[in-house]
Amino acid sequence: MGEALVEVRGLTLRFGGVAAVDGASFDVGQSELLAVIGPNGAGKTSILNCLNQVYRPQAGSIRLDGEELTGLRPAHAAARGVARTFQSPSLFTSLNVMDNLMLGRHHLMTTGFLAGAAWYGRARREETQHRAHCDQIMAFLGLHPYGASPAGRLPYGVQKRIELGRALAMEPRLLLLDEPVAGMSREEAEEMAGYIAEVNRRLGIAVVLVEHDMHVVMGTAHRVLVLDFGRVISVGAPADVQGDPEVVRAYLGGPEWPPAVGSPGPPPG
Amino acid sequence: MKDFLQFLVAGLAVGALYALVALGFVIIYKATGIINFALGALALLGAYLTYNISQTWGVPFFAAVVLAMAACAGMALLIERLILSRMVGRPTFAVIMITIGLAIVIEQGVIVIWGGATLPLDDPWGLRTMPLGDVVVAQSDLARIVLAGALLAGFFALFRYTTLGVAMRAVASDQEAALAQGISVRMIVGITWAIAAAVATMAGVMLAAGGRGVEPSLGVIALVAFPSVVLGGLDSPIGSVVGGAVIGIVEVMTAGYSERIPEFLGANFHRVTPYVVLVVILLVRPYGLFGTKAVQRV
Amino acid sequence: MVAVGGRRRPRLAALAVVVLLAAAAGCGRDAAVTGEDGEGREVGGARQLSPVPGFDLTTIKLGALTPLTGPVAGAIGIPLTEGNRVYLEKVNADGGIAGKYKLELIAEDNAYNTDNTKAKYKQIKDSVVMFAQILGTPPTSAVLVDLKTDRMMASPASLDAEWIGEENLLPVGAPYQAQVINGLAYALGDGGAAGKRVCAFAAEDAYGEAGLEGLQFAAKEMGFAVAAIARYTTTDTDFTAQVTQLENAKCGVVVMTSLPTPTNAFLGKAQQLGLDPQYFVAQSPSWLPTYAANPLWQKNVLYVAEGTTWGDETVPGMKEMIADVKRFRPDQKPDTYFTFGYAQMKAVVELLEEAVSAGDLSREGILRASQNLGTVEFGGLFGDYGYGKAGDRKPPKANTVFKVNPGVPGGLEALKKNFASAPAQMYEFKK
Amino acid sequence: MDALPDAPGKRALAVLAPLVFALAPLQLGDFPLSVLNVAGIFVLGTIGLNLLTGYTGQISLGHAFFMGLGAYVWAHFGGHLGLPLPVWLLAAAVAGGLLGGIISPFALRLRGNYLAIVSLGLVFIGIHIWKNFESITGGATGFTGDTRAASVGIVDFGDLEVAGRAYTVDQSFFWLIWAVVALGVLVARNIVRSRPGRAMQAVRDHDIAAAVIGVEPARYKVGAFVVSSAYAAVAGALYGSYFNFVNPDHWNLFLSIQFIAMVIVGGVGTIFGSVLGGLFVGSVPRVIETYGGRIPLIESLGVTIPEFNAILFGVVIIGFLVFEPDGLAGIWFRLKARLRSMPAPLTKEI
Repeated sequence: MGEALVEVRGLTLRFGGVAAVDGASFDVGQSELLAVIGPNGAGKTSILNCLNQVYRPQAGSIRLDGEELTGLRPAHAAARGVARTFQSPSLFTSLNVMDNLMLGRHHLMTTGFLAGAAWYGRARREETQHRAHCDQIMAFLGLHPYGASPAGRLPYGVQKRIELGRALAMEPRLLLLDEPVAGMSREEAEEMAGYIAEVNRRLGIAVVLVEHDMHVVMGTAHRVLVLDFGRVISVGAPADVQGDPEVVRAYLGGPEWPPAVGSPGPPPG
Repeated sequence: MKDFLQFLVAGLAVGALYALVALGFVIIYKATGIINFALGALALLGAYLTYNISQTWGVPFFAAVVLAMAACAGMALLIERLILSRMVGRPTFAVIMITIGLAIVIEQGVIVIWGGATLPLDDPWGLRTMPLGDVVVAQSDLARIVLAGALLAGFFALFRYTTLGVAMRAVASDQEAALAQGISVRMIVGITWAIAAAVATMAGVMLAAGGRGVEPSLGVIALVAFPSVVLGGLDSPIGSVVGGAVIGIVEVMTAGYSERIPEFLGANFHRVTPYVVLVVILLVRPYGLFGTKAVQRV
Repeated sequence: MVAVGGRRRPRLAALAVVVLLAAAAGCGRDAAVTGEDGEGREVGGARQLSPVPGFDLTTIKLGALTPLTGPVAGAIGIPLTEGNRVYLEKVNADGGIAGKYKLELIAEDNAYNTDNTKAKYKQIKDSVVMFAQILGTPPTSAVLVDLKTDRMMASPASLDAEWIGEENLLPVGAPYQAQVINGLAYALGDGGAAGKRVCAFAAEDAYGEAGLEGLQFAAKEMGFAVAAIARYTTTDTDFTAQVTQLENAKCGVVVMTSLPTPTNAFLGKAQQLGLDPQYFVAQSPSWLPTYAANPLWQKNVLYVAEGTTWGDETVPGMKEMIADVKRFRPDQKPDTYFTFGYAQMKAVVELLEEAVSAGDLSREGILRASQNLGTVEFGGLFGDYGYGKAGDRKPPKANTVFKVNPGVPGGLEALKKNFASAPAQMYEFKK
Repeated sequence: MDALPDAPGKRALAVLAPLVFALAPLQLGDFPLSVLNVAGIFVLGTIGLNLLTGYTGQISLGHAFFMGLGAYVWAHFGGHLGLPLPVWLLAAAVAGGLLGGIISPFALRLRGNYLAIVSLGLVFIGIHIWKNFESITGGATGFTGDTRAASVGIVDFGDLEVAGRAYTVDQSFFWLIWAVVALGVLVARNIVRSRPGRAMQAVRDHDIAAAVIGVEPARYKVGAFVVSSAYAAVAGALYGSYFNFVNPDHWNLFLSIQFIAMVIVGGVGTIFGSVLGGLFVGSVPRVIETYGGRIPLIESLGVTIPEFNAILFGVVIIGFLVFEPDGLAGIWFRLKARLRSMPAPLTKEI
């Protein structure tokens, strides 16, 4: 696996008395695509929320390229190169696609209130330059037709793509995706999976993918991590995990196991 | 010591008014998550209705108060149904501003109907007093404390022991879950407005009682009561009682011992003490003494 | 979408501005709205008037900025403006200014608000020769600078001492400071409260400050110490603290520089808690006619204002006013603010007579006339006012002390009329 | 977003606006000018509040406090010390921004409702300070200046004379106030279309998502508060100079509410809307007062014109929020879109 990009050790997050994440330890390799699966309430989203510090874990450490992330504010974690999408698209609904993408580049830009107020000169040059970059992302994700509309009024699938675009605009080292294909039609899901794989392969960005759609998981992930009640119960190649008896036991009674590759995923929830 | 007790009683009487208004804010906030800035205007309307029913129509005072509470509650219900219910899902900012717009319309309407002059309320207490040890207690102050206490106790009983109360608590804790339980959230929200208006009417009447009379500036009581709400916690009915009492006492004490207040704080420092308390409490406990800290889920 | 280019527009716009400003410089409005040609011309030995804004050779128009709606309107604005009108109608019935120029009053609602006063002032200033009434201290302050710029004359309906030194203002009556001094002089003199401890209850505004100034002066001149001063603010709902403070100070005389609703509530709380001085001394703005029936006010309140009991024919000014009320407003209820407005218009009319006889109704002409006006006598409705150059004016220092008596018209019975106490005469109003 | 006057309408505006700006004072009387001057001051304040409330989603009822602060900055530096216009105008902006920056961390701990209440407290505390800090504010009586101190070099807006022609205060202040408004509009537009403005809107739309992509919400809430307060203070300073009188009770809650009304009526989150909102709330009551006597409806309702105005104010707030949440700007844009969608040969919209 080589040198790991992310090292998570003994991560624990509690809400009241309930442990959402319970001593989880795992690595994410450079340019690796790691899928996180598990039954509902297993703590998948909580792990993502810890990775970019939206939640403050009570114990454990998260290192990105050897630097500790815990204790940082989310905005600072973002500046270190952690990007993130949400289960239900969390766009800036009244802004258009370009502005949403440009916000992804916020930490790469420097214009403050005074320079912005003056506009002519540095602020304008910076603006033009970063817009060009976002333009490329829009082209890559096929977002140009939606240019002027407020993002909140666009179809669900498009919003998901914009959110991915916004994360890419951040030029991240680690991309956290929370159910990127949930609620999509089969074709949309395939398309999105294609984008994810391409981002991972071509740009070399490490991806942590939380997803219920086993088709996507098994088709794109290098490794799969299985969570149950906040604990890591299995990590390994997709095929190995599928046969792990621990995993089978965890999913017992659940409709989605064994996850037959090619079957549509469960509805989002 | 005599002064202290005198101020204590006066502070409690002022605090009782604050508590009533604060409760009005809290119940609406719990059910809907907004602050109803029209509450002061409803208190004003309630006081004028009481005047009208008792003085113009000759209904006995207490019956008039009850009728006015009912009428004002009905009015609030109507406003909620006709206007506020259209605002579901809109930003808090917009809803708060609607209530401010309502306050303006109601206040001006009252002035158009009854004029701007002070009207006598002829309440049963007037300026009568009774001795209580060393202290002279205005009967109207006593009535404020007792009636506010009774109304608050009534509310807590309703909130805790009746089906309606259970439904209200359900709506307050989780609207979606309440809906799933078959509770009509729409109806409950309307009822909270009605209850708040009735409570505010009582506050308005009690403010006008004791010789002040009914006049257009009665509604200010709502603005002055805000610090009590924050001190107690925006979502805590118990907090509104404690907050009201504390702020009332602090305010009257500051005024009463104004000679001992450093001069650089200015004359009439008691006007801003409630807000100073408010700033301090927000620094120490942003969600008030009894309020619950909002947890934001992602 | 991308912001590039766009150089053209700013340049175009800038060009337009430059061209237009150049054009504008050539066609600025004449500063002569003050009407330099309002100056009278000698025609066959007699001065003849020229038309000026607000005067078309037949009618002289006057402005009033006063609350006609809201709480202050019913209590003060409307009766006061009615007083203005009745005196004006009397003058018109007698032929008008100089026997031939009719008067017309344009009253605009200022809602007792500075923004509105400013706007209304601008709205009517070019259609009136002067303002016969601007009600309230803040509204007057708000337009004072415009009065100066426009060289406009106005008569304020507030008893602020600040007005005495303003050449654009034609104040009437003894200022609030004099009211307090005279009230105390009466209470501690004829009133028999000599040696009693003196305290104050004061609003936190310009009026309250003026009252306290009078109090401090009276204390120095009459040799007493102020035992306690209790302040209040508009949002106060309970006066226990203030009453207790004064009670602990064992006050025998309490001067109240306060507004009606708080004064009434304060008196109520005083009764409840047993604060029972020999006198409460109230000032003219504390009063509402409805209080006449209130036992709290009947008991031990001295009310300091101007004039005399409504209908008191021994005072010539009152006799004249009652005759005019019967003639023009038989339904007018007794009201001290009506009296104020009536007397105020008398001062304005005297000023206009002076200006007309000098042959100049322009703004400058009226300002000049005010300096030559001399003393205006109010027949006992106000103390006589010695006008003149702003620095040399001699404001009246006389007041009337009333007690509340529901048996007399208006509920105010004059105890001592139009007197200027010795300490009041000593008082120098500073600008 | 674009700076290019692409549409004929915009090009017309670019020529028309300076034309109106230059010529209006020469054509209008002092009364309409005074209404427009106060409306212009309102517009400046509204832009400030819109940056905070409309663009950043923070409700503040404390705007009147900062406007009062600016007025007293004028009172001290202009009216009292007689320093020239650029000095006190800049001082007002700095004082407003600075105090906004000091206060905002308190406000930041709070969301929505709480901020509204605390900022309301600011207004009350403010009035207390204005009344008691007498050496600068003139206490309860207020401050009246000996001079408007509105001079820039040899140009004195308080007593303007160009090439032998004298102009009234209302004429010269129209130029002064609306020039500052133009600058204020430009600065606000530049802010909202560049990085900080986008960040403010991100915080408003979804503050957690904003934090996650690297926008520090606290930073932009503070920034918006600072800029907003600076605008209010500049508006207040102009108000002080124009009225030459500053009265503590003027900076009350109702003024704050008026500003919120202007934001709502004009359009939440648009600079253009702030201009419309300020003009509307600043001038419509005066128009009704002047011509209301000719509307038979008002009298048949049995209310006086000022009463009608006051009720209308409340009704307008409610009406816009319920039926037209995008305000006058929303109506304007819709109208424009409708005009464009009509079969015209030259439309390039998608």
